[in-house]
Amino acid sequence: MNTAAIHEREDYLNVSHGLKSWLLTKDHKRIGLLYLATITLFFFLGGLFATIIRIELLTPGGGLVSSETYNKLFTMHGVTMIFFFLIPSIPAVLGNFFLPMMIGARDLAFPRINLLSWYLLVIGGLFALFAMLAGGVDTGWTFYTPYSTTYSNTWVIATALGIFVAGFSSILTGLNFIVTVHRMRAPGMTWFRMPLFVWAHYATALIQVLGTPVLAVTIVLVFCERVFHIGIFDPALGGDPVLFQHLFWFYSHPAVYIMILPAMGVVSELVSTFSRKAIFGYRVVAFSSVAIAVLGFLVWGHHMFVSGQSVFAGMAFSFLSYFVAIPSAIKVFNWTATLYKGSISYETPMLYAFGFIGLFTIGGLTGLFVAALGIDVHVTDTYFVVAHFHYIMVGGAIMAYLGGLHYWWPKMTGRMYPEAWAKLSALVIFLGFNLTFFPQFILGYLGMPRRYHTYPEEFQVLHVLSTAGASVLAVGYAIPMIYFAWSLRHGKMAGANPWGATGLEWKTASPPPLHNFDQMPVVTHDAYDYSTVVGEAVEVG
Amino acid sequence: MGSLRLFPEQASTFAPDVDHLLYFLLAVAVFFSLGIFCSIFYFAIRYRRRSANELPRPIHGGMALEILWSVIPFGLTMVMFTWGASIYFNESRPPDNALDIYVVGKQWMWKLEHLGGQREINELHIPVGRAVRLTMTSEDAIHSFFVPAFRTKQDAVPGRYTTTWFTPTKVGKYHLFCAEYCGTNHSRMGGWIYVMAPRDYEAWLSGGASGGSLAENGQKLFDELACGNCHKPDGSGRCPSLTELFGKTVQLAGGGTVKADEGYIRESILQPQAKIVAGYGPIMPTFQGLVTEEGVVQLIEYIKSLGPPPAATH
Amino acid sequence: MTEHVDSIRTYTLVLLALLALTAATTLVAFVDLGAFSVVAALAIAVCKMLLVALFFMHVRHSTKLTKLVVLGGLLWLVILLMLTLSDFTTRGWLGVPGR
Amino acid sequence: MASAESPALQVQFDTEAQQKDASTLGMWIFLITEVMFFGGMFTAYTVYRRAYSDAFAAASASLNVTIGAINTAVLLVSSFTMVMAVRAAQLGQRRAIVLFLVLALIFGGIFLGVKAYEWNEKFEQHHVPGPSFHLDGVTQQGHAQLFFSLYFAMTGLHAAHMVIGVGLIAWLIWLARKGTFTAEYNTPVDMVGLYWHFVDIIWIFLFPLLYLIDRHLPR
Repeated sequence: MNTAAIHEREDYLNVSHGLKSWLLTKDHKRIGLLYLATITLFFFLGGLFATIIRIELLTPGGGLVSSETYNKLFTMHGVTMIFFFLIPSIPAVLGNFFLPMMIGARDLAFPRINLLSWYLLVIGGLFALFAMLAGGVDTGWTFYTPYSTTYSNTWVIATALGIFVAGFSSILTGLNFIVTVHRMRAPGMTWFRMPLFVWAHYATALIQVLGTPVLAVTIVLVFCERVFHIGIFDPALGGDPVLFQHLFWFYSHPAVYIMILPAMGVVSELVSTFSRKAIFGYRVVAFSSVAIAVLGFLVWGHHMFVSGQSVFAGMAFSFLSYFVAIPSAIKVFNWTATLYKGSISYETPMLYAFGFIGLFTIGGLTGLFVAALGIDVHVTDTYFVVAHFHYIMVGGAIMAYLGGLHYWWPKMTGRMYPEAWAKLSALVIFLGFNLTFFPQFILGYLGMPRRYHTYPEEFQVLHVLSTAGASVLAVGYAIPMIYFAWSLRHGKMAGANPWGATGLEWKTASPPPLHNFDQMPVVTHDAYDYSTVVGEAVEVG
Repeated sequence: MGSLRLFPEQASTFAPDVDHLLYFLLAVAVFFSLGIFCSIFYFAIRYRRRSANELPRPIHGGMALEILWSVIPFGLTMVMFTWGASIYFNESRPPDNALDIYVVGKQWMWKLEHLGGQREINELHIPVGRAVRLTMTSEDAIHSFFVPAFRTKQDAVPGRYTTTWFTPTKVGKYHLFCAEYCGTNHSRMGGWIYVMAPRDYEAWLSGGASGGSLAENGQKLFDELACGNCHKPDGSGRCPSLTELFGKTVQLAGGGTVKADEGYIRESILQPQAKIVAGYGPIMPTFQGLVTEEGVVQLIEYIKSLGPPPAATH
Repeated sequence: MTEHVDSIRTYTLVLLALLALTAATTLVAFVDLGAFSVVAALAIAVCKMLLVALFFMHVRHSTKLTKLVVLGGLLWLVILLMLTLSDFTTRGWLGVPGR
Repeated sequence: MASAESPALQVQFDTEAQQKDASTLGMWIFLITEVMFFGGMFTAYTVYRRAYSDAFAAASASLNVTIGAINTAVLLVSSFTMVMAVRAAQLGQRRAIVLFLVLALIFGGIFLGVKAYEWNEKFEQHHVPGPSFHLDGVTQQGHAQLFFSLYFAMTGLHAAHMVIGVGLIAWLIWLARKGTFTAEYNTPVDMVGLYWHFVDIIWIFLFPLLYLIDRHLPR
């Protein structure tokens, strides 16, 4: 990343050089880039697993890999994508980089802890990688007991340890964000002047801090059970395997919101910037993020409707699950309403935002299906659920992550990416995604169980369609990698505010100086006040 | 490759119920997604940026609208909840006259036992039009008994019983899957449900009979384990009499009561101290490791046979 | 935040109260209060927690935000416990094994 | 505003008050994560105590309540000396800081020592979950074993936190002897104090849950 030769101005990239200046950096922006590099590696690793899975599923008989290998592949796909890509993705890369800038701070409250978080992710990742190279793990990312504690002969402990360590990375990031939002806001940056991206990250941080420790202790118990046979989840001693599911989903359901809330924050920024309008119902959207974070903790039992959980608990959890639907729906309605009488331009980030809204809508609405008890009994543990959560996590979180990456790329690197290629790849990803995952809804309702290495022949047509879509999707994900790398040297130089956006991050140079602002900002306007940005404005609407 | 279907076959009384709820949800989903997609398309074209400097008038929101689009979806979701929950509640309560089948899942097969002692592996023969109740457990990891054509699924959890039931409505051959990931050959842990006309079923039953009914085998086991030394039928033993026990409500030593169902009897054999009958001491040793899951099932059926049969099982 | 320095006397009294409560809870445990045994033990523990938190951890003089954080944390613990127990306590209500 | 002569003020903060506020808030949030961490074990405990109350009562009664109560008192005293150290730091009394920290360290050490003695006793009595586990007077050995699994998991996790705390206090003593802490700058003492009291609170709940409940039952 040799940009020093081109512009002499000192920025966070050229202020110091050498590997050490990166590995020991306390600058939240550099740490954000470290995360970017790390999770990109994990994304392609997880993608590789997915590719093999999809090729394997072309034929019903399971000829490509053995069932042991297949089980390891989907487990490692899940573990990699969830714990080492999606959970850190938007918060640790974009949040790290932009949350302090958006509230006008020089850095996060605890820069050293921030660096420690990255190291923890790397160490956790190394444990997981070690487990994968040593022979893999085959429990599914859910680690259900007693299979994971008693019957699996694979590298459960190394993987679980990796997740445990990475969990602390997530906890510390959340802690840092909460304290930063409370204590580091610039003068005039009141709570209701904060960009919705910051609200979303604040809500996410609450989940990280309140939920992740329970996952950690669950892993400790699984560890003790597997090594010392303490019996907590072992029916032979009176332990209850379903207790594991409660503890696991207490974290892992809210973890879905760790992935999607930041994505919603990104989309709020994109929709506002590219329609040049304040988000319709700003406060409602802000509060809905917090509402999702809180309500998200009350619904975990909807993963367990057929698990042997009591009927009454099942009903309570189904009932509560519908409460989360409302704030999510409100957000979609408000984004749509924001477009009304806006000034809409179709730059790449906005295409991703459109893609997000569409796919998240489908993902969210199918969430209503799986929350309905009668239907969930039929579709749980089938491809219907697989399709549903990929619409949320891939169609939602990854679309928003890519949208955000394009949106802030000029700020992070000082360079523009090639617009035409970017639009093409956004389109390819959108089409490939739908072709991959829409058939899986049908497959699931037909009764195709998930985590199946072989399957009855009547499901083959839909599986072939899905695999065809996956290959399109793979191409779509490869293109941005190439042009982003290309743009580092050859991209057009970006100005401080290429999109005419309002956030404080656009009020400083691209790339920003070491401590973000040459002059510490004082905030006098609400978020998304475009009258301050558009010179010689032509009023419309 | 077979023809492409969009909906699975309906072969139980639950299937149409579940599908109707699905149609309702589909209608709601299509309505909202079309509404949102069309609005986005329309706004995106109608309000596209025409000059670089245009500045739309800010609209900060409208509380009436926010309330409207919170309350209407909420009302719809409550319909979904109630509807879904009522189906679930039905699926949870087998009728008393249901045909009893015992299911034991193990890596990687389903073992099924009929009351008459007929055993099957990965196949289940049942009559059409009659409610069937499955009492399930697992010998190792968690498994899940899934019949898409019936729209039913229930996990088989080690260490306890779970229950599901259905009434098949159509003669035919339907997939049985294991839906809870259980290890290497998870995807091969399945087979077929054969729904037969009553006469064919009777023929099958008589053809498949093997050494004695469950209750008969249970009696043999009961004698082998010398349970009768303490559990004397007239109640004079050191342990409570088992005659006419099944289905009754039992007074427990620590206060409280429990219904003597399959789960309770299973627990009392394997973990006898968990619930002690009032007036008796905690003297029974555990039979964990001595009696297999199949043995427990036989004992349960024997104990059932000692009392008034739970409404027309025979 | 202005620093508030409590007197040694206050701290000593709190310590004595804590020790007294420890003795009390230990003695009460041998008295048969039926179901209230658990209640008594937990009530005393909560009192001790409050003493430690309010005095030793200075929550008494803390900002509203700190108090909110403490209450929020406890509330989440209650959520974890209550919703998990909502399953375990209602098992068997229907009289169908496993439902 | 920012005082240029203060070496402890980090670049991202404007004032020392802001810095201290941030640390305090951060510490409290960390303690909340700890509450949830222990919360998972408390949940497991509650579920099984409810299910197997008889076996749990018998197993609980086998613990030595006198030692448990004395150890509770030791930990409370240690908390008291800790808060005295914090007070000394607030007042800038260097020698008193060191004195009280050393006392806190000693009482913490005693607690751990007693705990180690108790654990050792369990090994000798075969009360450690595993193939050789046996608890007299209980037929449902598995359930009693579950109690001891939870006992070891919970007290073990608590002791691990104590060990970390002891390390932190030792570090504070080293800093205090160097004269790092003044009436103006004493954040580390304050933070470690919060942590130490938190560990104390965990024990305040572990003691009745593990040693006391259902002790009145006849056996």
